[in-house]
Amino acid sequence: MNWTVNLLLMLFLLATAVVAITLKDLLAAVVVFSAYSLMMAMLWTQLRAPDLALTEAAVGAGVTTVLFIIVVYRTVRREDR
Amino acid sequence: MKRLLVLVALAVIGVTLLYGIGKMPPMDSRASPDKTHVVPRYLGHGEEEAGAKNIITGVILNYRGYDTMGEVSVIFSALCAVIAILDREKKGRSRSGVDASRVRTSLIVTTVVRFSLPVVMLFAVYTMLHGEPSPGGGFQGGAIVGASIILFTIVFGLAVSTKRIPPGARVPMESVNMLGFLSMGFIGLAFGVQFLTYILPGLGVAAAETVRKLMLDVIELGIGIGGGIIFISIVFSMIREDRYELQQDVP
Amino acid sequence: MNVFLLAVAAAITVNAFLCLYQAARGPTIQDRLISINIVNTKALVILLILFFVIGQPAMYLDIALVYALLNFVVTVALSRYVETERGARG
Amino acid sequence: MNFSRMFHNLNYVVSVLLFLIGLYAVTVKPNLIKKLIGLNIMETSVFLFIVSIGMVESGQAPIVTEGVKTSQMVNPIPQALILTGIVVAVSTTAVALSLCLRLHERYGTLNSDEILASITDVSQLGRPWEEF
Amino acid sequence: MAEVVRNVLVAALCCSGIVFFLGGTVGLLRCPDLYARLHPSTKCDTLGACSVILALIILSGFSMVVLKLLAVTFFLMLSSAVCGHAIGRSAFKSGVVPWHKPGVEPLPPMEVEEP
Amino acid sequence: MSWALGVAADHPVLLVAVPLLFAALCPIWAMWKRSACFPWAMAGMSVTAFLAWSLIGDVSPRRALTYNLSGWRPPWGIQIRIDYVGLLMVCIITAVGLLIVLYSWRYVEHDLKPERVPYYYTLLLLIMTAMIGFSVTGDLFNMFVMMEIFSITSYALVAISGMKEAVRAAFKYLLMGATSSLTVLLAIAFLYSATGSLNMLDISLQLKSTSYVQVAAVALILFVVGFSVKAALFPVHVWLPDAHSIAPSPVSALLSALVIKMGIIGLFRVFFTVYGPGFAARSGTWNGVIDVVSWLAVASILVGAALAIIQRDFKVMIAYSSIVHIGYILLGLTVLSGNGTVGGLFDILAHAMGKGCFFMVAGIMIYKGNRRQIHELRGVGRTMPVTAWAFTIAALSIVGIPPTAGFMAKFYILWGCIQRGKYHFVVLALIGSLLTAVYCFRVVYYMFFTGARRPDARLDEGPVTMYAPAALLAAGTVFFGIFANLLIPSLTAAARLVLAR
Repeated sequence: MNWTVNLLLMLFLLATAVVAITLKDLLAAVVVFSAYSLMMAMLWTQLRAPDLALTEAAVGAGVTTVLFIIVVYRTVRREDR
Repeated sequence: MKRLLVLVALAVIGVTLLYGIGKMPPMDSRASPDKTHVVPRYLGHGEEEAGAKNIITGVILNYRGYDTMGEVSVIFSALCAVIAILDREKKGRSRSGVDASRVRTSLIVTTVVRFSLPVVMLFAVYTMLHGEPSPGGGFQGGAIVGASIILFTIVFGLAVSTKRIPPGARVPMESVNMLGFLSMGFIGLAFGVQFLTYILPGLGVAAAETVRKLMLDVIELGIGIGGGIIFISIVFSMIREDRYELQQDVP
Repeated sequence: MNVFLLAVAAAITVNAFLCLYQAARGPTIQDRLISINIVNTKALVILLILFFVIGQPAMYLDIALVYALLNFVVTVALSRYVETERGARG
Repeated sequence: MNFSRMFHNLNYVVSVLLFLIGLYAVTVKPNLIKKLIGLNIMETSVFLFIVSIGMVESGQAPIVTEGVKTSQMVNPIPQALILTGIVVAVSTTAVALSLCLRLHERYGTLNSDEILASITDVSQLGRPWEEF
Repeated sequence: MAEVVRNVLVAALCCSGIVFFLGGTVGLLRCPDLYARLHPSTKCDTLGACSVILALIILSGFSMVVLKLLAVTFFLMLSSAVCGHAIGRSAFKSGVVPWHKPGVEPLPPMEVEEP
Repeated sequence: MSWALGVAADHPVLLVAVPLLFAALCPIWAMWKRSACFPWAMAGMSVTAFLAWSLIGDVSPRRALTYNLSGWRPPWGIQIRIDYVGLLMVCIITAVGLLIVLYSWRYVEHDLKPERVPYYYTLLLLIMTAMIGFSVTGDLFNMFVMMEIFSITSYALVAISGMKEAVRAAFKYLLMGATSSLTVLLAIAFLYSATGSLNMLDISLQLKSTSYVQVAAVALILFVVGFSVKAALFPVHVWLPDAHSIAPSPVSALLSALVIKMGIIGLFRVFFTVYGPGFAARSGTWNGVIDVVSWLAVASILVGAALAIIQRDFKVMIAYSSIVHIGYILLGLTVLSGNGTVGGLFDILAHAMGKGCFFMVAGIMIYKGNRRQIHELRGVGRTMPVTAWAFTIAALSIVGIPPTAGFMAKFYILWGCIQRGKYHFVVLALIGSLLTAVYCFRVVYYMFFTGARRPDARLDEGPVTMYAPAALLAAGTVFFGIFANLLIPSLTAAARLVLAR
């Protein structure tokens, strides 16, 4: 049963990655990327790495995404510009 | 054309990697080389040798402490790089683009942030100092501190934040993580043992244990405070827009 | 019980897929933000379930606490940015 | 490379796929922010790969508690390495993003094709800091 | 006996949680515009999460774990409400026009006083 | 005095800890007085150089200095291991680094925003720390960490002037550098799963008996790809001309003389310390990879030289010349003959001095009158004799004319090729040398044999802190050319040991 959840999480991870790099709106891409980060933290839990999950939650949700948002806000929002 | 070329290259890389993982030991096996060569000692004796119930903390701070010193140097060099590229903000005078907006922050959001900030800080300190028996540790706590201060800055504006945490106070704190490691290392050298050794000779067994706990706590706090302040500084120098954009963009 | 909990987690994950579809589709940035917010909440619940399946939930629960605390940093930051004049222009 | 073996090593396969997705974004997407998202995806894929190496069947986290035998624990070394790796990834991202801000300030765009199209003759450059 | 009651309770709460989640998702997919989508996102989702967490509390018995779970629930509810408010407000400020049924007179635009 | 020498031999970790301490304190020091940063950095580099050079007597080709961090023996902890090659690298890094810090002083005052000067010196100290740590470590993952430090700092140093081209070059460098770092990390992961260890010597021991040879082979390929980008080998060299030509000149000197050598040292460690020729008996990949790398090295010699000839910009030309020399060094290391290895290692030294001198001269030309084009150097031989002569001597070394270190290096490399019967490499390398002579002596021709009608009186010699380091490096090439026997016997012994593993 565990591998089913694992498989679903993996598929979700791949889906978020693909969505994040295909969206044209950069802010939306960054938001989806934060969801990718959260999924990654879940996989760390599945792999019995609580320290990494904590780090990924704090860094991925707190710091990296905000840095991306700041930069996108200060520069351009559409991908083609 | 370029896309086709890239796809071919990706296919080659993918096939190489898949070949490699096909030949690797199966994922969950207990007999693969990485679980039989070095690790049994870490798992079996890590608690008394490294002084931490959380073996990962033991590996990070004790067995591979030198790597962690490199890690804090990486984040310090990232700070230096960002400041060398973007320059530091001015105390109380720098504004972010959001501050200059006519739309003010919602009262509900400011109230919630103001009341939850102390809770988050408390939790961050708990995480920093609780890395020994449970998951957590300096860097994680630092990241939480950084994230909460970033939230505060976005909600209340850069001018308020830089008044509360001025650059002059942050500069010495940014090096705290490296200085913590180096000072603990030099203490070891002064006692005649090797760099980053935490069991000092010449003390009794109980005293040595206490000293080791103290030294590990100092390092954890150093990593946490330094890391948090470094994140804050990076965000501050990225968020400020007082050079050119304010004049031309925001009405 | 573990199998049942895992089945619950799987069901929630399938739900999360639909939310991701909405995030990919949603016309405005706020739509996507709502969807990702729902995904985050679901992720938190799945995480809690996984802790109980693995055992030792007391040890892992700090992670969920961090999630719950930092969940809204991104949302607040982004909605704050989008509501200003420059952000609204797109 | 038979199929059942690959299915058993699901994490490895997924991390290779993620690596390729990230590399595709880094090489093909013209937008610099997209490139950086791709770089981050690559980084996390490598981290996933390394931590998966240390997994054991029905393992427990490597934290000494009552009721957990050390023989059940997963390998702590990859996790310790990846903690360093995550810090490195954040640092690289921060530096890259600050470079993006500068690039946008100088070129007015974040599209790498347009940036490449606007190369000026290197010899015409003066002392740049005087313009502030 | 107590064991059976507990298991049934847990199962029932989990199932209701899934139902709420499903309702939220369907609402998210079917609602016509952003302001309507805020309803399922904030309410159904929080309710679903709370039921599952309640199931976990019953499952774990009473210990330190319950305290942390309650803290998680508290912050979840708080952040859900605040996020819903922030998103709706940002949409309104950035000029997203509420949806109206074709042929029905839309509400007139209103000016909101800044607090 | 003897006490200090003893400390360095007992605790080689001070080589890393001391510059790191100076780097950590540098911004705090700058809060007090911004101009105090230069003496601070100078002091840090001097102490480090002193510690490094005091080790010269303690290390011989047969005896490496080891130090267990935190007191754990190798498979469990990290070990610092200073072998002969590592010591050579550390001595080069500290010597050239000291001169570069000295050179930076006036250049940075002139060319950089004053607020950034403290962080410039901090980054300089950090990059020195990381390079020293990279050269002496015995642990693969520690190597990766150190590599990340010097990569991140070099991205920032390239972009520090804030010019638009500089930022663009830095971003390109960052994308390629970060991708290559990830490749190296992936390779470490593969190798870890095959052997279960991170210590290099332990890995090489495990590889003799491992049953996962193919995994190790894939790891080898990934290592080579990753480190080639850092070393700017031919198909992945595209970041180098941009980054090296647009960076501030002391930074260009640093990057060209030292940082790209780190890629070479990485390849050297992987080829010879981790895998070793013994691995060839277990898998054909080792020989295949070595062959491919030597062909790529020859390709970079020819491509780099051809591209250098057609450049009009002085610094871009020098940057392409770096690619040529990376080719020579890697050709020497991959012909698998004792003399070739000696030549390759010796060329690291010769190229560090020669190319450092080149970029310093280019910096002086930019400092005095902002001359970047080659044809603008007319008559420099008369107005700036020391600078021009330093350039000329360094050019002799880069081309490989007898009384210089570059000649000895190329001689040994070609001798190695002949010993292994690879005459086609000899011919191609000589063609490369010829092309090198063309582009180097074109500059010398402009400097000495064409004169401006009216020499500009303002354009005299630069400050002494700028031309003295350049002249010292040029003198160094002659010194090591004449007294090559100071190094050659030890290098031969080291090469023999390396190839016998």
